[in-house]
Amino acid sequence: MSVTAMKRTIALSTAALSLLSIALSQPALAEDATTATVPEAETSDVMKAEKPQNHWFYVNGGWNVDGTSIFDAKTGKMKGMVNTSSSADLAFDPTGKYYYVSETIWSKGNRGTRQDMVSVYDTAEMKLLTEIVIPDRIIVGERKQNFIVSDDGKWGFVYNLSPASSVNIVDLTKRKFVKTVEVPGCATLIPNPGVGFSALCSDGSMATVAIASAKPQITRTAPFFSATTDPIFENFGYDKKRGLAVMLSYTGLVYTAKLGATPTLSAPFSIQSVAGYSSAETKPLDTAWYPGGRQPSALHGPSGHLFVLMHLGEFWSHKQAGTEVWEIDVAAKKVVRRHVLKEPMGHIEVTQDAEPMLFLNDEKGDGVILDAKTGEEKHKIEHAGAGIISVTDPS
Amino acid sequence: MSVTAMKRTIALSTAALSLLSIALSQPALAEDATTATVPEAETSDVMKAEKPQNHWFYVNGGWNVDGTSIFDAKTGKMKGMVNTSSSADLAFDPTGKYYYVSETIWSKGNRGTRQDMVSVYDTAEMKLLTEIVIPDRIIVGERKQNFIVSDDGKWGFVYNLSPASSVNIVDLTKRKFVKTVEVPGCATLIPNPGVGFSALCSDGSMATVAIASAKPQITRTAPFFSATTDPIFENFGYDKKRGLAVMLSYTGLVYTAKLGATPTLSAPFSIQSVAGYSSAETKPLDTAWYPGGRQPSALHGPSGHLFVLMHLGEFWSHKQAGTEVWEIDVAAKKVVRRHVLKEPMGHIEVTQDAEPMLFLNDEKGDGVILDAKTGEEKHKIEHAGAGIISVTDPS
Amino acid sequence: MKKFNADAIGETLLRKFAGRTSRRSILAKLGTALVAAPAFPLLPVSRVEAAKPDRSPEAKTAFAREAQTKDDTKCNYWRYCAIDGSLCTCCGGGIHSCPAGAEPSPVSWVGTCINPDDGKAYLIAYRDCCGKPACGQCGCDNADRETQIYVPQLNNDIIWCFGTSSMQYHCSTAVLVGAA
Amino acid sequence: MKKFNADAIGETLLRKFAGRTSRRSILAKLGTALVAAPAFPLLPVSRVEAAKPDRSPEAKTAFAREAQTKDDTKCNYWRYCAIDGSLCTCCGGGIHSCPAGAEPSPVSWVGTCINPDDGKAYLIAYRDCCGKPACGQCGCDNADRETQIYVPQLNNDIIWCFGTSSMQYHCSTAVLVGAA
Repeated sequence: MSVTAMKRTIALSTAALSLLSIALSQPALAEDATTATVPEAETSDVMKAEKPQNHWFYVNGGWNVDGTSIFDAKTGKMKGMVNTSSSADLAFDPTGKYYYVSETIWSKGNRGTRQDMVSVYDTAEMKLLTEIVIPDRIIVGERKQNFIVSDDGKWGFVYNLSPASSVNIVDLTKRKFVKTVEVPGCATLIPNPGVGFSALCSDGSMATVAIASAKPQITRTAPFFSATTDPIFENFGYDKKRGLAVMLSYTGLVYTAKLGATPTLSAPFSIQSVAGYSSAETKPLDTAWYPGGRQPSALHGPSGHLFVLMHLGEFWSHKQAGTEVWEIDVAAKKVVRRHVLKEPMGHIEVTQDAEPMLFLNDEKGDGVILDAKTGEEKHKIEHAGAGIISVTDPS
Repeated sequence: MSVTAMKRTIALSTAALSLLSIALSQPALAEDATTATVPEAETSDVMKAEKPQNHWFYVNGGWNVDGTSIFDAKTGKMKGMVNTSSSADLAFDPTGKYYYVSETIWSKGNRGTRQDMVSVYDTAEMKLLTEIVIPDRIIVGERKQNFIVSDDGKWGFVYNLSPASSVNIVDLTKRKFVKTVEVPGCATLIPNPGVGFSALCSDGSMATVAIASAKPQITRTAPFFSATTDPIFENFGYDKKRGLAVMLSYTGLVYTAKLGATPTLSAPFSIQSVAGYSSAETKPLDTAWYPGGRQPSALHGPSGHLFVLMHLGEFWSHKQAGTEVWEIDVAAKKVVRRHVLKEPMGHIEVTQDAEPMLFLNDEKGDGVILDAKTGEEKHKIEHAGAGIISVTDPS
Repeated sequence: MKKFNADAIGETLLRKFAGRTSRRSILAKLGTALVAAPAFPLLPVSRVEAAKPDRSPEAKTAFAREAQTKDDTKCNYWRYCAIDGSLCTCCGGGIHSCPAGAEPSPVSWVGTCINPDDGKAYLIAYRDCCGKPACGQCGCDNADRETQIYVPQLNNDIIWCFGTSSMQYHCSTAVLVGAA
Repeated sequence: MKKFNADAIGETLLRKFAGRTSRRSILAKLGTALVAAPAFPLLPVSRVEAAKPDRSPEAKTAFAREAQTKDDTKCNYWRYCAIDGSLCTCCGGGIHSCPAGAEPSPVSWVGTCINPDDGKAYLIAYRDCCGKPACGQCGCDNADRETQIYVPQLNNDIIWCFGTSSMQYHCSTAVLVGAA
């Protein structure tokens, strides 16, 4: 093979190129590079990400899958990915500057040293800024209630079970772990603006933890639900503007809690009864439309409408995928619309803008984006992710 | 709730139990445990694994999936799992005492410190015995040729590309890394008993590395194939007893190499021509039965029969899944049988015992076990794994 | 109707500990307990309390109606009324045995399942086997009386690998604890 | 017939380095090169050699016959004749751009693909974007003139993430290098 041919072949091999680019610093090889260059050649670069948009969905890959994919509700296109490791929990900086990932990583994957942290990424470059070391966290995934950020963006609350229940409080401004608060028998972290956080407890009460004082104060409401006969799905809806938590029980009872130092609970109503059915029962051999799935409902804050995945079944089918979406006006206690789904879906989320869009995905990880008002399918996304879905809340 | 009821509920909660087992060391709670015990209660234990059997298949989970599942060809049942991380390479101690896993793990999963090692597991308890640190290794997966163990079990050879080609030599008796040998332009490690290892090279030759001397000697055969026009699949067959490597090219040419200080290559023959077709071509617009898949062929040592995944197509379809299995008597240059597959399959492996069984899997990770002699389907295994398949070689 | 009621106890018990034991030392102790006692301590049960309650509701769930006692590699095996995960019986393990190389968690979630042969209710401890990659075989997700994380011992989503050397989830067993 | 022949060079080039540079320092240098020159150096090409050879064989492969130049989010886009992986164009990146947070590898494998609009052959560098979990969208596996690891720059299975801070594979780009 001739020397020119030789050169050409070098030119043709980018593996060689990389070596060549080193070669340039190697006198003995320098002359190899003294030939003309191809003008039309492109150079590799890296995209910048837009600021998080309120019409974006964040779809976790699901059990044992790394990464949370970002999809634009308008185009159905993937906008990027947040580096979430297996069973990590994702939360957002309300100003849109940061992604917070609460995660547990072993130094050797399936073995080695356990490392618990809140990893901080900037939303523009999507680069890791820092890792805030925390003492511990629950490993479960499929939840948004185990890692929440206060409305003002100052505090991160990380739920922990080891196997006692506690919450790790993280100062997101100083980017350091502050303290751990024991919350015996409680879980499901709910933001409680100006106070700290609230949580649901095994005795059927709502606990509220005021974090201002050096020794956080825990107060509890009177029990208002049964944690074992008709549990409330952890997957609550949160209306930031009104400071409301909207909760749904296995039988389809909707509870709302006005948050504050002492949260006040509304009397629940049955979504089946407001849909014209008799209310669903906890007893066996009773068939009804039940809420179900791993993320069974989503609240659209601005309208106060709750979107619920419903299926026909019997009690204790609370993980079953939904065949319909019921849109419920919580304040008016009315079922506004029912959308029949093409495929049963296990997760549902809704954007918080004026033109709400729904994202639903199934166990295989295929997703659909529906117009929340008409139920019309706008986009179908294969391999979108089989896990929990999140949206940012600009309100 | 009454104290007895209280006790009972404690008894009913195993989460509580664990705390109780601690409680026993807590005077204040000790009396809680002074009640009778349930005789029929079972205790948790851990199974022991059998010694690796020559009718077992080791099926890697595939791209980005941890773990290599062990399936018994006779029962189709899963026998256990080897802890292989993503893109790890698995090899066997010929005496059946150890599993060797060549793997690369970052200290923080998707970031942190890179750690390259050969992890050693005992086959009975399947516990990690030690990690042999190595300087580097290629990350590609889907190969058995990047990590091989010498027939006597003394040496491990780990292929590396960074991006220069080299081989890390590991002393498996002393369990330490010994040295790195540069093998410029070569890959595909082939055991070469008593010598060291051989490899296929980009100039179409076979290189042989003698490891005895302090400075390993590299010799090369004359070029016998074209690495770019009609490449030989890395997935070669190795007949331990005869010291033969059986190799297959994209067009279906079978080469055999008698290993030794200077390997001798046989003249190739076309599996299509011995099947009665005209031999397949490298030129476009020529349709033929071509070998293909990610693990396109498997050699049954005792009989010298090669099982090849074949599909109808054109050249450069070498990754396409096979719709038939051709059984070829390499010495006699004959096609013994052709089995039509129910589903196209991308990987094939065969047990090395007297009653050979085939394991095939597809991209979705579903597997089938066929009787190699009749092609009869013996077992179907869903989610068996989508990756490379290995067997132990007792010969 | 007498029913399994775990509302308060998680709380009560944990409260007892909150005062005197940090979560870390609980974990540490769990670790020790595990090493010290591979045979898990049996459960204390008051005989009086063991008197048969009415189990007809539990016996009538969709799961209970279909449950069988012959094949423990199927999702409808009676003990699996509240299991979520891969059955260890399909992974080279057994109904109460982890596959080789995996480590049983000393803690677990529980279920109360009806054995169709005698119609009786039994307490089942679903003990995760940890420290190996996901088995992937025989994935089941039954949820009779399964609740949310605020009653952790009745939630089957949690990775129940506490006090094990790794929390990597491999598969789940269904250990018979006794009459419920 | 003139055809892309890379048999020997990998070897020759690497031999040149084997003597004077350890693999480690090559990697180190790659790292530096990457940091120092985010805009990758253009390829030296001898004009004489750029004279058009007969590309009819490449133009007649199954891939080439179906290739299109309009949609770079489809597996049959002309530049993807030898790509294996997720298309960065479907992952929030572009044809030669990594999605935010991912890092392009300074090294890559290459393909020679025919542009159906002008029938000419172009050299494409398939540069992996690294350091993020697998994108998972638009998985393609085309293999025109793709060979085995003993010709690494023509093999599309290798994780081409050298000199990047992490070798975690996210997606692949198809960078136009020039006329082939």
